[in-house]
Amino acid sequence: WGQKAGTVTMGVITPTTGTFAYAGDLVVRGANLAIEMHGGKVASHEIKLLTRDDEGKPASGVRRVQEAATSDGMRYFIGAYSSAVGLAESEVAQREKLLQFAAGGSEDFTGSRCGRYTFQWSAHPYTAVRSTLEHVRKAFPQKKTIYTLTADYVFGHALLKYTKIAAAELGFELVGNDNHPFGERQYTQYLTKVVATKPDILLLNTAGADAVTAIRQFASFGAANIAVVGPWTLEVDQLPELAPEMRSGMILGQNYYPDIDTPANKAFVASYSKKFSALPGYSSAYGYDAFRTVLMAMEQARSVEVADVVRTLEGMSWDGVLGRMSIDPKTHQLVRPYFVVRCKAQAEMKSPADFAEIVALGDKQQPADQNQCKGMAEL
Amino acid sequence: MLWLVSAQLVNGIAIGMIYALMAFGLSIIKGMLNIPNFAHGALYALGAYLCYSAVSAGLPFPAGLFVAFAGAALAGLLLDRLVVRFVRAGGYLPQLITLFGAALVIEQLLLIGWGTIGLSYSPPELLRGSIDLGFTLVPRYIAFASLCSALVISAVWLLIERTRFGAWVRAGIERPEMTQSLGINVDLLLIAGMMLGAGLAGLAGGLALPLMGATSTMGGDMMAIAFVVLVIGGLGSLYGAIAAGLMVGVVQSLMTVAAPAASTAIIYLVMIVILLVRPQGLFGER
Amino acid sequence: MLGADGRLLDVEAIDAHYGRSQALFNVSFDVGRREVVALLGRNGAGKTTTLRSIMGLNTVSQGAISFEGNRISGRRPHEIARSGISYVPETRDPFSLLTVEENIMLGYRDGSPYDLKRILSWFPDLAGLIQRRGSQLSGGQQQMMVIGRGLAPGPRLLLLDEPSQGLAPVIVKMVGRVLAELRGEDLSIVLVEQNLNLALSVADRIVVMENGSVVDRLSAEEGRRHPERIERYLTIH
Amino acid sequence: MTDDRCVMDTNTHPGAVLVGSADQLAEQRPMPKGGALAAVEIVRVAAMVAAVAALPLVIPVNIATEVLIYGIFAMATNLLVGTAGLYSFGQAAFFGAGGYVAGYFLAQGFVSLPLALLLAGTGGGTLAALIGALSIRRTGIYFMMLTFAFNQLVFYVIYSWQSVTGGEDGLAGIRRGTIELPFLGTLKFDDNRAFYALAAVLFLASMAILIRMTRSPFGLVLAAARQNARRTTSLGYSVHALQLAAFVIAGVISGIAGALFGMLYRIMPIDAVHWTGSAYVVFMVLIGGQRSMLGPVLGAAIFIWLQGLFSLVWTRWPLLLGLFVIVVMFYLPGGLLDFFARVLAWRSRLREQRQ
Amino acid sequence: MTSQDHIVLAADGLSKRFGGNTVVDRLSISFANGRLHSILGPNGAGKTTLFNLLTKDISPDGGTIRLDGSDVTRLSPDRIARRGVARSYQISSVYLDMSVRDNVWVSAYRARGGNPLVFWRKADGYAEARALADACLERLDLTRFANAATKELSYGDQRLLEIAVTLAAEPRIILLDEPTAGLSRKETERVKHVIATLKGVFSIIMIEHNMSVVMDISDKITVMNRGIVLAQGGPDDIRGNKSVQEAYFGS
Ligand SMILES: Nc1ncnc2c1ncn2[C@@H]1O[C@H](COP(=O)(O)OP(=O)(O)OP(=O)(O)O)[C@@H](O)[C@H]1O
Ligand SMILES: Nc1ncnc2c1ncn2[C@@H]1O[C@H](COP(=O)(O)OP(=O)(O)OP(=O)(O)O)[C@@H](O)[C@H]1O
Ligand SMILES: [Mg+2]
Ligand SMILES: [Mg+2]
Repeated sequence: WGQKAGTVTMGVITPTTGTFAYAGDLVVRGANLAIEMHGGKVASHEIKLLTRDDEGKPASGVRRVQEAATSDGMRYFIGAYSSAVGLAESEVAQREKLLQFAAGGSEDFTGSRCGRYTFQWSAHPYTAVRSTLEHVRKAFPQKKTIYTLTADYVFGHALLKYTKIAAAELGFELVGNDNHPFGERQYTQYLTKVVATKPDILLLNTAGADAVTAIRQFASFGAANIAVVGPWTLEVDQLPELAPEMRSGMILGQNYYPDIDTPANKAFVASYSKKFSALPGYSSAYGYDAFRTVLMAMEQARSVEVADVVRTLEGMSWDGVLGRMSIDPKTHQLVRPYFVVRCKAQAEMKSPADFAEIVALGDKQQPADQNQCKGMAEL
Repeated sequence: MLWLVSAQLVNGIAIGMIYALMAFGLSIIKGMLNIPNFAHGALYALGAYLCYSAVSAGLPFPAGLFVAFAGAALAGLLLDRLVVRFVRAGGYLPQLITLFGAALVIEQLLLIGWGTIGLSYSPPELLRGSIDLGFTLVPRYIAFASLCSALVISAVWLLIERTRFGAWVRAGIERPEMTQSLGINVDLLLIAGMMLGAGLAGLAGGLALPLMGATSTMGGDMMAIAFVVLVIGGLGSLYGAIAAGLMVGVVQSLMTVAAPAASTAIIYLVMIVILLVRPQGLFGER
Repeated sequence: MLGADGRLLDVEAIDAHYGRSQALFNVSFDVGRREVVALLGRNGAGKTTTLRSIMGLNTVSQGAISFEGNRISGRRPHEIARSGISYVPETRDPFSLLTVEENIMLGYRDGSPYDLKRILSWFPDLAGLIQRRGSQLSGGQQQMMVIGRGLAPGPRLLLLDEPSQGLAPVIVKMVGRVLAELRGEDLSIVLVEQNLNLALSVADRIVVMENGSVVDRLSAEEGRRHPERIERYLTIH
Repeated sequence: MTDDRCVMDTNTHPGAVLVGSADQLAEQRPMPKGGALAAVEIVRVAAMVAAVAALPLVIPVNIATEVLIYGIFAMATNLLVGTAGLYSFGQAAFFGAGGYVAGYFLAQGFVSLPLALLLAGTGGGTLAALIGALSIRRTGIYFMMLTFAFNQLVFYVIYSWQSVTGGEDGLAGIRRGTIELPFLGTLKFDDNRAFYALAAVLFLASMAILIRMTRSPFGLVLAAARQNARRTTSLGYSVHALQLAAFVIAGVISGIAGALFGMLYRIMPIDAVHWTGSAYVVFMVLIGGQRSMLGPVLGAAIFIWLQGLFSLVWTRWPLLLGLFVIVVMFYLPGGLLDFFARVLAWRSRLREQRQ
Repeated sequence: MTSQDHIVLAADGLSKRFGGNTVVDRLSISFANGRLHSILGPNGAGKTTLFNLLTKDISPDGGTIRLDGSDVTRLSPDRIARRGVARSYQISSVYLDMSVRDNVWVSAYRARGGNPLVFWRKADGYAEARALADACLERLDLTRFANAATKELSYGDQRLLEIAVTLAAEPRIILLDEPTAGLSRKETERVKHVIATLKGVFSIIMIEHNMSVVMDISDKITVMNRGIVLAQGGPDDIRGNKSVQEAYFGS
């Protein structure tokens, strides 16, 4: 019940208020564009798009997903920005058989809380750390010691775990670590320790607003000889939050960067800038590519039934926006390249949005023995 | 280890001074108007945005700070006329909830006015880099900000303690009718108190801009701390706000040496313990 | 500066309400310069309401009040206070967080003949308590303090609501002496008082109220000669 | 002992005394007596049951369920805020405690729903007893801040105790549990409407208990202590013990509401324990009106409904919500219920005048 | 039955300091069963503080309090109240947001042994408490206000209600702090009459500045000054006492 014959209802449940207020609208833009560029119809069904605010809170997220599924017949959704929200929604997705294309830093989507109806768009934290450090090793062979600042919750701990693995693989020395609580606004006490330890690299295993604040405050110390590296720290969308002199020289890992050199991305960037007179960022790319992929799968399956689409996705591999892409049927992780960028100084920037240049690509997958997904349920 | 502790001590004192400034404004509004100003955090955020706009328009940083103060004071005036005035007699809970509503409105207005992306500003050249104390580094800007806080707090303190202003406002809050019957225009006084408190919040926001940037949600975190500081210090005590601000700064800072994960939770624990032992806070009167 | 016929205060046919119930009905009386008018009546007669109406703390729905020839009804309490009227409430309403000194001097205006020293000379008991908080006084001490607080602004009209309440006889006598002393200065008083002896000893004129209306007016001389005429209203009848 | 206390007068004129006291104690307006009274009550109960039954026909069933759950939570909070004058700002801790305790139990594979609810109530109540015992002697802002701080501590404990609670990502995998009935078999609640029925039964039961409570001696004495604790003590009541009892009762009921919430979406999200949850429930109470138990329920319904509505209208919807709250607090200090009552009174007065 | 000379309440060496001031100074005093014992003294003598100590509203710094011979110095105020001690306050402390009748009911319910934890029965179902409450209102001529909101009473009527609430507690020992302050002649006479009829049944301790009340109905008078007993005796002894004349009457 709910799904009208001839229509398929897809939802973007995304934060437009709260900490991630900036992201919501951008995801919606991308998703809309994907539908528009697909012609508004898929497998001879009209596409109906609905958008809801999850406020960046799990409780609101599940409320909206459940409501949209039962009263509006929504069968596909994307949009959670915080992993906690996405994971909570995944519970509803499995129960109500809704296809969720999630994003976010938690490895649990494809690990301990993997589910048949949930796919993960973002790269795995291991891929992120490994790609970023690989580049650092190559570009700055003399830098050896790393001090890590880690967010004290699941995401940060996962990054730290993989930092240890990757550092061992690549021959870095970890000389110190501090955990900071989520939502910390005061980093000088940690940074005082960092500066005193004099490492070559400050590696930020933290993200979002926390990372922005930490970098701002690190800048006030003026410790120029410590390189700041963020494997999964700031997406393009957040770079304008830092003044150019605060970010210049930073090495950052990115799920998406508008300069990516693929035909699909060129087309996306062109339509996007035409429509919104701005470059797309991580959020828009997620909205766009996740929906684009689902629509592709529907066409391929010639069906808008969730079960068919899930099965199709599990075997798909294609040339997409990010490059060569496929889906790991065992974990539902999107196998895709990850991008390493170096932030430009003000003088190098050709336009205010010219934050950085892509300096490396990586796609090394999480070692299989680290994965905790206990297998997928029957459809 | 010892250097680490002393380094954190210095850091804690510097940060504590900024906390104290926030709590001081809160304390003025609480002590004088007897209102728990739940919109204090939003005013702080407003101060940061205003300061940002001022310096982006080419004004020097100190002028930006003044704009933050004046703008927030003006917002305090509006807040009083449009909101607080109606709930003055209502008791804490309606006041709290109404101001919570006002904070929501202000935060959304900030998003509408300045967009959803957070903003950053680097302090003037003079204030960048660190001062080397031998055993630790203190960023110049943090030293400057805490010094500024200390100066402002002292000036306002003198204003309140050395004039009849303070007594009038306290009287006006407890018994508005009686105070008016003595020829004092209570409404005007309360507006002044509200503007002063709000202005201090804005100033704190301006001072925080280079460290915290300007984001619509920055107020929430700071306000929780400011309330804790206020209560630890003792309601209505100006000393208390300062002492407790320093104390919270230092405790938080030292905690990062021992158990960083608990450094946020610890201040609540400290507050609970203090209130259980001294129900009126450190310097509060029963 | 005075109104017609040299009257300082003119209460002309006022009505007052609390919500929908009426508390004053057509109350009229006047107070001359340097005159003490005693307002007597049983509990609930409307005495306090009358004083509050003069002070602007209750709105007057009918009639008018003028002070020194200017209409004051409808104006705000602090404006009325600044025009030269002061009020000592029966509930005392001390400022509990302020010190005794701050309490007394809160409304003090330069040029007032009643400074701290003079007030303390009347109530020497307060002198030792000057740094105490208002809430730390005994009931009678609070009463002395708020009488002082009412005088400090230097009013030309003082509204006194049951000033002898809770005072020891020795202090009641003192209050009587103070009131007598004040009569010699440029001060008029509206006195609400249950202590008939005190009222009769200081008043020039007496206004008796019952159920929100004025039911009798007499001179103090008549009152002293025929106290039963007043007591009729105050006791059972 | 025979003596001449007040009551001795009643022996001489017993009739006069009894006539004077048949009026409702809690309300000023005289109530209809005897049969009429019972009829009014029956009509009220029937109206309430009908309203609860009709709710899921008007709004999506999961939202309707949430309205009832938050209705329970808000009523419990109102026992503290409205009746006892205990301005707690930490009720989310008890809601959360109930949700996590029951959720953990159900996620571990146990299925007994009554046992889960019992655990939730015990969890919420025990935590409330602990926190209450430490806070209840403080008043005003200090009490508010203490409950707030305990709320934050509970939040951090749940947040950090990841192995049990799921930390930031919430406690997942909660099942709805079943009720074993002798002869009737097993009641299951996987269907959302069945679950709504369960919530409705618990809601009506809590409402009946809480309304009864506010009109009981317990409620009246709590109200007395709210207005003047010292006087109430001097009449022989141990005020703190009574307030603590109210605090624990509210904790138990909030815990049960939390358990229902966990089962509704099969996950206990961490933000349900956040202090903003405490603020929102107080919102609900004040919006609806503290003077009766219907008020908070109305507040919960309107709050949840408005949030959904506003968020569809405008991305900057919290602004509308904030304005709404401010307007309600200005113009309706007694809450929406008070507003309706005033409108009714005004209409009947108009009718009177016309006649 | 206890004899008239039985001591129901006694303080021995009772002291209270506020900051540096000793407000009640090693005071010893005892109250006999069924008597009306008045306490006089200049303002600030420590009378109200003595009451506060006897009912444990505040804790003494030294000394003991005995109720019917047993030591109650460490008891909480509600326990003392349940042992049959009730008081009125100098500054009215009635429940302004309740009806006048409910004010008295709260007191009467406890007096009739009602359990405050009862939450399943309606409060108006307790006929005994109701009857007691209404009788107390009648006594103080407040019946016409029974259903009114307390905050709408004039101050004098609130003072009467204060006494009604105290009486409804059905105590054996009753402490009245300036019961007639703020009352008009008629009400003062009424209260005086009520107190006079109650004595002999209750033990009454009364603080009062109104001499016509004190001298007419007291059995015994204690005059306090600066926290100590200045004089003690019957009305006539006190009237004639020189130091009392000086400190209290001022003549
Ligand atoms: N909380 C307090 N802190 C300090 N001093 C106090 C406090 N309460 C009372 N006092 C002082 O204790 C003394 C005795 O006060 P108390 O109220 O017992 O007097 P009283 O005999 O009842 O006087 P009155 O007849 O005026 O009511 C007074 O001098 C008063 O100032
Ligand atoms: N806040 C109020 N709300 C409603 N009615 C009130 C209010 N205050 C006073 N009244 C009513 O107004 C009438 C007059 O009260 P008022 O206080 O003026 O009397 P009073 O003469 O001063 O008495 P008292 O000697 O007891 O102080 C009384 O009947 C009283 O019930
Ligand atoms: Mg009066
Ligand atoms: Mg006294």
